[in-house]
Parts: sequence; C-alpha cells; structure tokens
Amino acid sequence: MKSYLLGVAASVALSGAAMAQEPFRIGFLSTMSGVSGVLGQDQRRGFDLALEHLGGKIGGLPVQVVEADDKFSAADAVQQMSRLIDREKIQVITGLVASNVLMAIAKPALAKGALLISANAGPSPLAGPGCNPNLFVMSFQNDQWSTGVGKYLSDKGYKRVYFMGMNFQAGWDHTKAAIRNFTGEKVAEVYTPVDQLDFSAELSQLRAAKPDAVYAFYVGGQAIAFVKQFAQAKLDIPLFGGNGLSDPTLFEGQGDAAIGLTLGTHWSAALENPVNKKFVDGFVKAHGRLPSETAANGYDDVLMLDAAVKESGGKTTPDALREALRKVKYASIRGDWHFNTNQFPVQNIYMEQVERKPDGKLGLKFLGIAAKDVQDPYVGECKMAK
Amino acid sequence: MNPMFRNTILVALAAIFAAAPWALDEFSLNLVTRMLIFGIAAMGVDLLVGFAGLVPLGHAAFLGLGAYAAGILTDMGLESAFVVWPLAIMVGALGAAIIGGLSLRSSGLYFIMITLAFAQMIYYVFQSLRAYGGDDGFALTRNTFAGLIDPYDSRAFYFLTLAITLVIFLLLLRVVASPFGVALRAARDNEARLAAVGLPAFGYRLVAFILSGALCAFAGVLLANLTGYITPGYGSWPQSGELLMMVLLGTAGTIWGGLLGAAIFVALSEVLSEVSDHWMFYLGLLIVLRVLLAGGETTKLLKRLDPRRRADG
Amino acid sequence: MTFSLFVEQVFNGLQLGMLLFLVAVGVTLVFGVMNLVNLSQGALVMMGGFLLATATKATSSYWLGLPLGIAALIVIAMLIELLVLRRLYARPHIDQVLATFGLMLMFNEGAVMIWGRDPVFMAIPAALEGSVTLLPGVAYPIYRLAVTIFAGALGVALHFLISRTRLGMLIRAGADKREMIQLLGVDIAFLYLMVFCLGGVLGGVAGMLLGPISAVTTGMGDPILILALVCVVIGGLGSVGGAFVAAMLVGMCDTFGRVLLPQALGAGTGQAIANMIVYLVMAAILIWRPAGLASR
Amino acid sequence: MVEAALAARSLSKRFGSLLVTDDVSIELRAGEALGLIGPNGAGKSTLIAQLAGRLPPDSGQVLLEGRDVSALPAHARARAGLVQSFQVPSLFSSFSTLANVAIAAQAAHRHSYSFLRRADRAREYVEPARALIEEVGLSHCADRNVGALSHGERRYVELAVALAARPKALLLDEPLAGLSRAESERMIAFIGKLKKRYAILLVEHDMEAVFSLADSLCVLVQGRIIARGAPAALRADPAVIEAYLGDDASSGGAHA
Repeated sequence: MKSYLLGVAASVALSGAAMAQEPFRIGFLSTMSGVSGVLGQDQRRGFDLALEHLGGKIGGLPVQVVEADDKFSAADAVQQMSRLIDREKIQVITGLVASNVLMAIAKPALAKGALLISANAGPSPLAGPGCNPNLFVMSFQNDQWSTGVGKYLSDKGYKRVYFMGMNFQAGWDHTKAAIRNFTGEKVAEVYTPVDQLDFSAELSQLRAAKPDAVYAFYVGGQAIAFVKQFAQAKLDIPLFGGNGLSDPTLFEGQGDAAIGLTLGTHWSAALENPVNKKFVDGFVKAHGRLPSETAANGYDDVLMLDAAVKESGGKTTPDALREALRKVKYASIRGDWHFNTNQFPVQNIYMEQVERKPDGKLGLKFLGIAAKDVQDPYVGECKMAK
Repeated sequence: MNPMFRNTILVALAAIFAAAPWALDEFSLNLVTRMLIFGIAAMGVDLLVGFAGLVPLGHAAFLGLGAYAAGILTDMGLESAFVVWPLAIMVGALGAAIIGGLSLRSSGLYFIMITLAFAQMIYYVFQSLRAYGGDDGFALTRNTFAGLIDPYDSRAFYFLTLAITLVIFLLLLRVVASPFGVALRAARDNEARLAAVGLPAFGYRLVAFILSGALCAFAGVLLANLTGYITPGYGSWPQSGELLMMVLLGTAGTIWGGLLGAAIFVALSEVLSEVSDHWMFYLGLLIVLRVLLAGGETTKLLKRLDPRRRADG
Repeated sequence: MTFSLFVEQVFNGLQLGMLLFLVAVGVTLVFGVMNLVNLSQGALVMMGGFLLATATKATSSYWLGLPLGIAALIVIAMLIELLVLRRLYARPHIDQVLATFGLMLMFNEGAVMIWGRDPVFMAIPAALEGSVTLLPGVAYPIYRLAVTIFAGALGVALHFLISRTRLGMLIRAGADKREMIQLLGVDIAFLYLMVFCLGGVLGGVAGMLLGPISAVTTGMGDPILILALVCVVIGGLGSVGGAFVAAMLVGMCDTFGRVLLPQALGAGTGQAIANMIVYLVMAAILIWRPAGLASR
Repeated sequence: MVEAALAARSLSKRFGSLLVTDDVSIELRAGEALGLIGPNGAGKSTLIAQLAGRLPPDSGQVLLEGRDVSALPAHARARAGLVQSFQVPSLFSSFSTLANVAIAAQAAHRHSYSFLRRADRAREYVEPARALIEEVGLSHCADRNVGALSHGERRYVELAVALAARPKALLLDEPLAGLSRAESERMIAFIGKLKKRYAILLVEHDMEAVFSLADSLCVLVQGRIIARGAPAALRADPAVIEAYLGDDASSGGAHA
C-alpha cells in the first residue's frame, strides 16, 4: 500500500491531546504509470513539497495520503475510486490529472458522497450542466488559458492566425476558446490525431497559408514533436499556445526549439510572489528543474486545503470542507483567485515566454497579465444544487 | 478428477461466490465483478485460441463495440437492459462477422496481424466520435431491469454478472463438446483432412469468431455498466493483448481457464500497481517468465489431469 | 494544392514511408526467416531513440554517439534473441505474441526506470541543420531529406544483401526450408541471431532517425509498430520488397489523406477518415489479395 | 450404358514448365477397382489431388455419377461422395480413434451447426463410427488417442475415416505404404471386401496387391497414361515393361 502517515512522529512529541487527533485521510488519485505518468508524477511532487513545507500537516492535522493509480483508464479509475472510498473509507479525493478520468469517476464518486477536488483536470461538461456541490476544480478550466491567449493575440495586433490542436475534448476546448477570443481572421482550424508522430504534412500546409501567428494546443510527447518540427521547418512565424505546449517537464525534450514560445497560463514559475518563490526554489532544489504547471497545481492544492481545514476548524468531512472551500482565502502561488458559483476558479491569465537564462538553461520570462479575472464560459449553464 | 472431488470443489466454489457479497467490501466485490466480466471476454477469446487454434490480437475491438453500442443506445433514450444489451451484443456479433469474414481467409501470424489492424480501425472510429467525447469518452447511465434489479446496487449487479457468467460458462462447455465444437477442434488439428471428409473449416471458424466477438461485446456492455463510463481505451490494442494474457494465465483450451486467467490477471495488475508505479515492468516480466518457464508445461500437465480431454481431445 | 506544395507533400510522404519501411523490414524478416511475430520491435525503436540521445550526450557528439548507440542496440537485440526469442521459435504463436508483448511492456517501463518520466532531448546534428530549396519557394528541412536518403540507402544495401550474399540467400530460403539450410551446414541458431539483430538494429535506427523530429519518450515506438505491422500485412508477410512498397503506400496515403480528406469532406468526417485511411487501404488490399501484395 | 461412378476427362496440370498431368482421362464404375500404377514422380498423387479437389487442374473435368464436380472445392466433392484416403495417415491428432472416425461420420450429415448437444452422445455419429472401427478391427483402441497408435493401426483409422464420410467413389493413395507383410495381406483382403461397395481408384506400389485387387489398370508415366487394360494383358505389354517397369522388369515380373 503506497500510503503513508505524515506528521505522526511530530505529533507524538506533542501533547496527548494532539496525539488523539484523527489524521486527515486524503486520497490522491492520479495517472502514475504509463506514457502519461509524467503528469501524475509532477503533480505528486508538488503535492509532497507543499506537505513538506507545511511540516507534514494540513490545517494542523497530521495527514495520511493514500495514492491510487488510475492508469489513464476510465475503467481502472472507477475501480481505484472505489478502493479509496469503499475500502479505505476516504471521503476526500484530489489529484485527478486527466480529464477522462475525472469525467469517469465524477458521477459514481459524488453519488457515494465523496468530495472531489481536481488539481488539474477541468473539462467543460463539469463546469456547465455537470457541476456539483461536492466537485471543486482548483486549477483551471480548459477554456481559460486560451481565452487569455486569444485576447493577447488580438491586443498585439496579429491579423491572420492559424489554429491547430489535438483532436480530443481538451484540444477542442482550448483551441475554440482561443478562436472565440481572437478578433482577427482565422486562417484555418486543424485538428491532428492524439497519437500522430509527424506533422510535416500539416506544417507544409501551414507554410503555404502564410499566417501572421500560429496558435497550437499540444501536450506531452505531442508537444515535443510539434514544437521541434515547427522550429525545424524554419517558418519564421511566432508560435503561441497554452501552458501545455511547453513546460519544464518538456524543456529537456524540446531544447532550443522551445525558445520564443509565448504561453498563456493561470500560473507561471516567473510570477513574483513570496509563496511562489518558496515553491519554485524548493522544487528546483529537490528535482533539479523548474516545476511544471501540474506540479504547481499539486502544491497550490495543499495550500488551499490547509486554509480550508483551518477555516472549518479542523473538520475534514465533505460537508465541512465544502463550506470551507467556498469561502477559502489563502496566499496562493498564482496570486488572488476565488471559486466561481460552479466551483471552478475565477483567475488572471498571464503570458510567459520561454527564453534562455544566463545559466544556459531554459527558463520563463513573465510578460504580464493577458486577461483579468477570467471565468469560464460555461458557468451560466451550471444550476448548482445547494 | 474423480466426480466426488469435483463436486466438492464445485459446491465449495458456489458457496464462496454466494457468500462473497457479505464477506467483501464494495471495492473487493467490484473487483470480483470485474474478474467475472473479463472472464466472459477471456472465455470468448479462448474459444478461438484454445479450440479453433486461432490467435486474435484485436478482440478488444468487440469489447469496445459492445460498450459503445450500449452507451450510444442508452444515450438515445433506450434504457432497459432487455433492449439495449441484446442489441449491443448483436452489434458486436455483426462487427465480428465482418472482421472475421475478412480475417479468416488467412491464418497463423497473418491472422494475428490482420485482426490487430482491423481493431485499430475500430479504435479510430471510437476516437473520432465527437458527439461521444472523442478520446475522452462519455458517461453511461446504467441500464435498468424493469424494476426487477436495482442497477446501482453492487450486490445485485454482482449476482447478475455471476449468473450471466455461469450461464455462458455452462453453455460454452456444451458448445465445445457439441458437433460444432468438435468440427472446430478438428479444423484446428487438421484443416485439410476435415475438408477431405466434407466439412469446410471456414464456416465453423467464422461462427466461432462471431461467438467470441459477441461474448467480448457482452463483457463490454457489462464493463460499461459497471464503470458507468466509456472511452476508446476499451478497444485499444494493449487491451487486446491483455485478453490474450488472460487466456495464457489460465489454460488455453479449457473453458474454465479463461475465467481463471481473467481472475489472476485482474488481481495481478491490481496488486502490482499498488506495490509499484512501475507495475507494467513487472507485469511484462511475469508474462515473459510465464511463457518461457511454464508456457507449454503447465498446459500439458493440466490436460493430463483431465481424463475427458485425453479421450476426445 | 499548388504544385510546389504537392512536391513538398510527396517528400513528406516519402520520408514517413522510409521510416516505416525500416521498422517493418525487421518485423517481416524475422517472420520470413524464423516464422515469429515480434511485437517488441516497437520497443527497439524506442531504445534506438534513448540510446542515441544518451550516447550523444555522453560523448557530446552525434557522430560519436551514433556508432555507440548502434553497438548498444546490437547488444540489446542479441540479448533479446538469446534470452527470450530463441526459446520461442518452436512455440505456438500465442506464446510468441505474449512474450514479445511482455518484452514491450518491460522495455517501455524499463526506459522510465532508467531515464525517468521526463522525455530526453535529441537535437538535429549541426551538419544537418537548416533547409534546402527543392523547387523555387519550396524549402525543405535538410534533416528530413537526409533521413529519406539514408533510409533509402539502407533499403538499397538491404536489397543487395538479400539478393547477392550468402546470408541473403539463406534469408530468401525462408522458414519453410529450414531443413535445406541445415543440410548446407549452416548454423541455424547463428543465422537466426544475425537476422534478428539485423531487423532489430534497423528498427532501432529508425528510432534514432526519428529522435530529433519526434519525442524521445517511453512508448514512442508503439504507434510506429502498429503502422509497421500494417505495412507488413499489406506487403505480404516475409516479403522485404512488399514491405517497401507497402511502406511507401502507407506513407503517401497517410500524408495526403491528412491534407486532402478534411478539405474534401469537411473537418469532422475528413479528419475521422484520415485517421483510418491506412487501415481502409489495408482492408481494401486484403479483400483483393488476402495474403498481401507480394502474394500471387 | 451404365453411368461411370467417377470419370476424369482430359485433366491437365502444369507446374511451371513441367507438365505433371497430361490429358488424363479415366473412368471407374461402381463395384469396380481401377489400379493406377506408375513410377515415382509419375504424377499419381497430383492426379488424386485434382480428383479430390485439393488442386485445381488447368483444364479438364471431373464427373461424379455423371455430375460435373469440377467447380466444387474439396469439401463439397467429399460431401458429394468423392472421398480419398491419404498416403501418409492424416488424422485429427488430439482426438481419440473413435472421435476421428465419428467426426467423419458427422461430416457426412448435412451440417455440424449444432451447438448444444454432445457430439460424443450423438448416436448417428458414434454408432457408424463404432461399427467401422470394429470392421477394421480396432475396437480395442477406440478410446485411445490416435497419437498412441502404431503406424499400421493408424492406416486402418485413416481408411475408417474415409469410409465414415460415406463415399461413393473412394480414392486410395497407397494404402499399403509402410505396412508389414502380414499387415499388408490383411489390408488387401479388407480392400477386396470394400470393392463390392464402392468404386475404388487404387494407387499402389505393391504390384502384387494391385494385380490381385484391380479389375483394370492404368499406367501413368510422366503425367500421361501410356497404357490401360486388364491386369493380365498389361503384364505382358512390352511398352509397359519398357516404360514403367524398366530395369526392374525382371523383379516386377517375378513379383507378379
């Protein structure tokens, strides 16, 4: 069993009253193995780092984290959800890096009365009609990054933009949001299969269309291949995208090809605030590179839970935590944000750019705020039960 | 195995399965339900591997076809399992008839690769269904049983799956001993000779392929209902490989081997993934070792223990 | 589509086809000579990428890394053959499928255990940076051109190896004539080892060529393996020439399908059919010739 | 005129430049045994394969009781009553002796798409199979796996499998191959009894057997029938002795 008890040793040293404290048991359900395992791994690293920074406690309570691997499969995810809730009797589940996994477990887990706190996935159906009092998404909704990017492209005066994305829900959400928020001409809207290796055919088409700028939504290995091939094609066209197009987990794989990419994000490693600085420095020290956005969400998740548990007066039942989360205030690594009525965040979208740092490594330059207090466009469809 | 001994085992097994819902927590019960569901699929695959001597590397496609057909029909407003399930199974059977008809013109390694390629084709169809979430998939409301069974009661669903598995198991035992089953095995042993006495192998193989496709589709329907969610992953080729692993982990050529293998596989991947994030490595290692060290021998040993098999093959 | 764009897409299709050919030829050779289906070929593609990336980093030179990487590939291919495949030749197909499937899982996750989950970097060697002008207005990346030429040259070399040498004669004799080969006094075990190494190294080299344009990451070989299997099926199992023709066909269909079908049929349907075009072509060919192009 | 049970008209087959069957026509009647002899490589097995439908001829026809079966595949010809036994016993290796014969009896029924009854309890399959096994004298090993039988026993199973398929015309491809002297004599006697029931085409190297069993003979050399007629007449035909018996003329003569 990959679970562990944090802060127990510390509480033993304390008074008898502290020893009697029930630990806060939390399920961490994420993609830990296979090709997408890199996401869950970085999320977990952020999560663990925050626990470390908080002395192994959340809201003053010792924490027991029970990890479950969804194997990036809906059927396995539901099975693991059942393990956490039915066997481990855990009522609060976080992690949830993959959209398909969150979509798959949302209904059965909520039916069992659990509280779900997504620290990454934010699919649109759950922001609209599928919203639920016990479902919080603390990271972002797919449309948000590209809302910022679309506005940024308009503000910077680009006239003709070529849009490309991976052919799945998140790809459609992101790309279409960028298009909606861009006021110029859409040259093309192209979707490529999720396991495509070679983009030469699409890049040849793109070159022939001569756009002013390109918006692309790619993640993981696809982002590496796309960004490299885009650079190798020597198109001399600026490339924009969401945070997934290039992040520090991909820097090594993308190399110089990533330099100059302009990215929209709800959080940046280059954001200047003390909490973020502590996080980024701590992460670099522990893992030798900048944290990714999934790591940041994992970290921020713990900070938010810490504040919520304090708010609830140490109660960790779904009901108590839900009420606490709805009014939670804490110093987030991404600056001020709050939950909307659909329990997805309302937050600023920043722009950052990949650049070579003086030490020779790739890093991120903060460009500024692209859009303030962005909410997702689905909130109106959410009829939240009380 | 002498009849006394066998009956004792059967009674014991029946007791264990009947008591399971009260002895196990919901998670473990769902796990057992999952074992049974994959057992149905593995029995179907074993019909081809063990009895027809054909190795399909694309049967996850039928698992996916069953799941998608059930999901889409339910989404269209048909809710009753009595309507949706037979239709979904028929979709799987129809798919198997087409793919089988084309694949069975070849045999051996060629058959393996062609079934794989057709399964990929179906996988991409699932992936391109934008109305059904594309690669992310879509949710399914569990099918209803005219008020007879509560589909959201884990115990009820377990007993339903158990009953279905049992019926299929017994039917398959009859099928492989039937004239059809004998013809199928004869075609496996010596296709040319079977033709020389007047039976063409193709038709029997095709029917076996359709049967096994339908069983996988049934498993897909059940899995979709258990999970409440359907993704293209149901039809992915690693899933096809896993179905073959189940057949191997049990004993190919015995119907109960499919059930046993599925149980072992589900338990194994559950346990390994709880122990290590690198569970895939250890799973691969176990499979390789199973093939290398015990591959033929266990099968032979188990065959020798069963006098009926020795008599009529 | 303008003429220059058409030419460019032809080159794109050629390049994809050449890479597929390198992967497919390994599968088809191993089938033709040893009568064995090898699903671990995709893992060798991935290992090619990782090994070259690591060797290049260690030696700080692509051109030093290349021979080192290939040497390591040979060692790995030999180990696979000696430790696992050798015991499978006489086994039923299901054992072969499962053991090589198991190997694939082991290599994919083993790569994670060795190199971690973050993808590793591989650059285009400096000498092959930049692009050339094929036609006025058609600038084509030198590296992609080099990949096409190099893979093509390997194909030609392979053709001569098979048609002109003793090893080639033995390969052509194929699996059915095992006794005949033995009568010639050839060490069958050694022949099989050679053939597997040859096929494995070609697959690994494909991964090395792919490294700079794709992501060197776990599982990178799996989608290529599937496409390569399609080429083998279309070409006819065991036929190197068939695999070549099929790889070119698949490369072209994939490239042009992705470009033309969404234009012709609208984004949704066109995209969906473009994803499947390779398999549709395969189905059509199999209806016409159930045993592939190379069969009579 | 009595309709021939089996007739071949001008069968020809070419493998590359090699003409393996050269305009061969044969005819055999019910209750009659036609011997087909010829040196190794004369094309006897190729001819049987064409008759049985395992090999398509380049030209020519095969007629079964006057019906043109040329377009039918092997299984359909077998079903129509044109059944062969193989030179090397070709059995269902994982089956028992009884099951081997029973599957052929099963094949003789209309179809085998019957899923829920037990084949080993289907009397219409098992009883004829048992009867045939008894007839060939193998009742004692009915339940043994065929892999455990001796070569001689497998020869009889091979024959019983062919008989269970309810032939009208029976193509026997060297039924004596590999049998001991004593076994051969028993087999010859057995085939002699079969003659009355079926039209038999007998390919055999054992001259003594052929001459004693066959009502008439065809001599096949390099794919062509060079002589045909009653055994007694052929035995004296110098062309036959020259072309077929060749250097073995003396021993062949002695044999006969």
